[in-house]
Amino acid sequence: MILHKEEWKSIFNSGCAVLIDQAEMLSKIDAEIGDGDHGVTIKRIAETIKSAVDKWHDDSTLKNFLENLAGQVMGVAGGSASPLWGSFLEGMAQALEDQQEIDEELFKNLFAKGLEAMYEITPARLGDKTMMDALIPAVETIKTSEIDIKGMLQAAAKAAQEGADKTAHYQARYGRAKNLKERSIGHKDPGAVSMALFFTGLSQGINKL
Amino acid sequence: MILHKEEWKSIFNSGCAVLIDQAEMLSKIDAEIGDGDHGVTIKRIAETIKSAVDKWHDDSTLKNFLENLAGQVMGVAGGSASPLWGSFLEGMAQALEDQQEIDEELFKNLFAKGLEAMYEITPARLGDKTMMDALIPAVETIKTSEIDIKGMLQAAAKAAQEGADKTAHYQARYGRAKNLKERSIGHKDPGAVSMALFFTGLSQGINKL
Amino acid sequence: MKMKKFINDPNNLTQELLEGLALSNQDIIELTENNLVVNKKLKVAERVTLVTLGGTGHEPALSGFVGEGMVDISVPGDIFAAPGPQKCLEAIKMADRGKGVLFVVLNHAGDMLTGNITMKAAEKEGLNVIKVVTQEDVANAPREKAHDRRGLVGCVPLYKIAGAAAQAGKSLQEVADIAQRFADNMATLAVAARGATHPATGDMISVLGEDEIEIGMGQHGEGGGGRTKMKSADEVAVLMIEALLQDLNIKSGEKLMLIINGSGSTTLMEQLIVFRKAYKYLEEKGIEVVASAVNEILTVQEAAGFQMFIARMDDELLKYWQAPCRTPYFVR
Amino acid sequence: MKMKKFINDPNNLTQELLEGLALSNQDIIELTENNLVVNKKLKVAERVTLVTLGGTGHEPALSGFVGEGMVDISVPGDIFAAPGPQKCLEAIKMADRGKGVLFVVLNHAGDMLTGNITMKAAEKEGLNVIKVVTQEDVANAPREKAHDRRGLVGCVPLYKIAGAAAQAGKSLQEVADIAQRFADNMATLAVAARGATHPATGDMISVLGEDEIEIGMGQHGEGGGGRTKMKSADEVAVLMIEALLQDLNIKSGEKLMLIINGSGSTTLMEQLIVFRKAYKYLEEKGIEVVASAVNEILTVQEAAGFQMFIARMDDELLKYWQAPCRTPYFVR
Ligand SMILES: Nc1ncnc2c1ncn2[C@@H]1O[C@H](COP(=O)(O)OP(=O)(O)O)[C@@H](O)[C@H]1O
Ligand SMILES: Nc1ncnc2c1ncn2[C@@H]1O[C@H](COP(=O)(O)OP(=O)(O)O)[C@@H](O)[C@H]1O
Ligand SMILES: [Mg+2]
Ligand SMILES: [Mg+2]
Ligand SMILES: [Mg+2]
Ligand SMILES: [Mg+2]
Repeated sequence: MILHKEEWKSIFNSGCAVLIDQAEMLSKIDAEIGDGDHGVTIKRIAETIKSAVDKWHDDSTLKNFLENLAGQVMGVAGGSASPLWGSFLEGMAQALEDQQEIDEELFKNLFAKGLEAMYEITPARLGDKTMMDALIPAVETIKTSEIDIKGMLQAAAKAAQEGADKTAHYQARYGRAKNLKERSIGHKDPGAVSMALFFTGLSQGINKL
Repeated sequence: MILHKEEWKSIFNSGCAVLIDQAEMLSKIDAEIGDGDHGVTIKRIAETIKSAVDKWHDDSTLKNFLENLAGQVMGVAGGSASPLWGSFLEGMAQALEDQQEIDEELFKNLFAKGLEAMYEITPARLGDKTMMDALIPAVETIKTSEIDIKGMLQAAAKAAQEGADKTAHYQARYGRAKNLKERSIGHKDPGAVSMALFFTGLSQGINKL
Repeated sequence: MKMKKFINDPNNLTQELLEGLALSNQDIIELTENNLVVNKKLKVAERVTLVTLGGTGHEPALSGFVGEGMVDISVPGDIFAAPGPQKCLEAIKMADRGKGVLFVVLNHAGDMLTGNITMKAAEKEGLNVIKVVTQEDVANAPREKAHDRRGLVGCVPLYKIAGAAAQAGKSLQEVADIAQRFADNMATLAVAARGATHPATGDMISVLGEDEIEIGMGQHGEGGGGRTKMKSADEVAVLMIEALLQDLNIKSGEKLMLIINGSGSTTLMEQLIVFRKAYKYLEEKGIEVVASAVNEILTVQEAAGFQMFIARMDDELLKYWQAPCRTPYFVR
Repeated sequence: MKMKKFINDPNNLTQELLEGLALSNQDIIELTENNLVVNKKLKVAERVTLVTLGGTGHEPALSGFVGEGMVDISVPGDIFAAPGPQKCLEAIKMADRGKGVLFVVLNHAGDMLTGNITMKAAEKEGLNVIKVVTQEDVANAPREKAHDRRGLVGCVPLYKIAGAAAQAGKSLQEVADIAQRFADNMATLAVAARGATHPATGDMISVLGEDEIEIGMGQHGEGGGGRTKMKSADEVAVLMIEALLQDLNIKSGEKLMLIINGSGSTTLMEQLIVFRKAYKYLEEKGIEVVASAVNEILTVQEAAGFQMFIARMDDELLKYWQAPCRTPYFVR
């Protein structure tokens, strides 16, 4: 399976649609251990991605597209989610040159580089109760997968979802929830939940192709 | 009838006792058309007078006593009542030289000079809904009276009381209540009420001699 | 709203806050034994000096503006209450450096009585004092009845201008004339959104409905203007600036000072938003803002709301407004 | 508590307040098209320059401290939110006058992420930038875990000191070392008495019981310390100053900066009363207060409470603190 531009577009759009749909829920769970605005920020990010997808010129490469998008996402006013998501997208762009078609190998590399960029920007790792708890398992699943892109995304979504669920048991070590100390236990991390939703959306998008 | 120092003392103390007794009520009626502190200020003034009476040295004249007292009353932190009462006392002092005994004539003059000092310090006159509505009739009664000091004070207390009662029908033209415009009608002026109470107290004091 | 303040014995509020002011500004002011707040450089001043009086509880006003180029001595009363005339007289004597004293009084009942008694006594003693009264609240009386108008934030820019004129070596009569000219050309309107609690009693000073504001509210929560439903910042700003312009009959081409003074809990964010609208409105009308301030200058505890102040400016007034000064809460 | 603010469209809060700031300080700052707040004298500066970033809604911080002697460019985000790294990068480039840029970041998740991404990009472009992080909240982590500590009011005196060092002609490394030395020797503790409402959503940011205070409250109402019953000003002051002294291990004979920063609706009266007690406590312990400020510096809307800040001072730091500066909300 090889992804072309048009396919990328609809996969991204599907990921964003799920986030926009669940924005209110995300703010609600952020209100429990954060400041209640995660849905607002995620919605802005998703809308930024959608509108960039719509305006994606024919002559611009995926690398160009991701680089510009990363910048726009980082500029989204709001919470910590913007620089984190922007860094992820920027990392992805670094896996590319001017390829217009993405095969399995490049697909794995895209996500791996995205995660690397996150590692550079945040010290949070598995168990710290952040979006990394969804992202790391998702990307690791993709990296080690032997099946096609569709299968990869399906497995990644499942892994991300499981990772997000587990955050309920953790005490937050980064982000606002950290200040609550033990009180943060018992609530899922909103950033992990939204990250898992995004992978679910991507996977739904590829299924519809 | 002639008043000596010891008699002055007990008359003043009696006036103050009534004010201290009614302080809470005075604050309550001030809360309706003013800022609710008239009782607090009046109580401080009364206590200032009482403690000056207690400390009145044998070798100091009534003039001295009143002059010092006027200064102390003016310095009482609080509302408008302090400079007004202080001015009245200062005016009284101006009627005196070094007399130690007060006869009817001097008694009349004392209050007349007190009122004159008030006229200089405030433009408020009868009907303006201030303490002047009690003070003016009281002093006028004393000035025109042909009976003894005891009778004067009794008549003055009655006149002051009537004057204070009438303030309920007036619209305030001075003091805080002025800003309420028509809304001030229907409430008695706290400063007039306290002034009337003071004369009542003085009169009670002289009765007990 | 229940009072929730960081205070100790309510009887010591004034004493303690003045101590804090003096301790945090030891290079600028000193506190005398009987609580006069004195410009440390007064001792060496060879000029007309400034004395003012007024209740506390309105910080930074009034004592926060004592220092070179503004007030030389402030005579603080207790919370919201005028001090006695003796203390004022004492302050005037202490302030007099041989060139006379300008005595600034805000038009509030207690302050005015104290001011008048003080002036009588000063005259008796042959002191060289001129009194200037600030009365610029357009809400509670028309301009023809200026003596009924309350003194609001306008006293503070007046201190600045008169203080600078004094520093420039003007005579007492000249300083008084300049101050009076400024006073005659100023206008303030206040709006309240939520009342304050009295720090000594804990009581609410005034109560407004959850969705109400009152334009024309006085310093201590006494009503005056009308109550209306909460409006947008821009609507309120336009309502207020229009009333002020009309009061002073300001025309296109004139130059103004524009001040937004926060009452206590209205944020600087809001004050800046309101300032912006008033400024733009004036710009559209061809009226130039040549001097401005946006800050908490004269507050009423934690009241929500603000005062909008304008004054007609000329080159001389502007020069004095811009002159250097150094006080705890106004430095230039 | 229902929100009652003088605002317009909640989406325009930042834009409008920055316009107000620029219009009321036209001689000091200008607002660029993309909302950078820039020192008007930056153009002619031949020295190290200062850039900082942070959310709005905390006025006068941060943009109210842009001007000669403090910050050269502030990069405001939206209400309580960090700006994007692009704008920061742009600001750094614009600020650089050939002597390098000190980039001051407060330790808050969003600000730090933006700061880190900005630094990566700046390195890539070969810009001469050093980043200094302020993290002085003693409430939410021990000193050994300083990277977990929140940045509170301490950034503002740091701007002042670093800005003065830059004006004195120090090199970028020297300015950064001075700023870092100051940062390493500062400590803040916050106390909250009543929460604020978020101006964009109208929601309460944090809710405290009618008779409760929380010592160790964060900037946006995130808890941290413990809740206790309301105490007297003196009790709170002593609790807080003791925690701060212990954190920095301050000994008798040392010299301190002491700042009381009002959160919004706590009056200056209260702040002065608290300052007084902390000052006297230090005096008794033989610790000298050589620098101080009592004011609303970094607020959280109409929250009630204050931050108490101390910093260990030496002669060089003191010299820079006392040097002249001119910004909208801090002039010396
Ligand atoms: N340092 C960090 N590293 C990784 N993820 C983080 C970090 N800080 C915060 N997050 C994530 O961001 C989420 C909160 O996002 P958002 O509500 O948009 O930001 P804010 O907390 O600034 O309001 C958290 O749930 C967490 O997943
Ligand atoms: N200008 C004035 N002339 C005469 N009496 C006045 C004047 N102003 C106020 N008063 C009197 O003072 C009373 C209020 O006293 P008080 O409550 O002590 O002062 P404040 O209004 O300053 O709180 C009023 O009820 C009125 O009788
Ligand atoms: Mg959040
Ligand atoms: Mg947020
Ligand atoms: Mg009263
Ligand atoms: Mg009163």
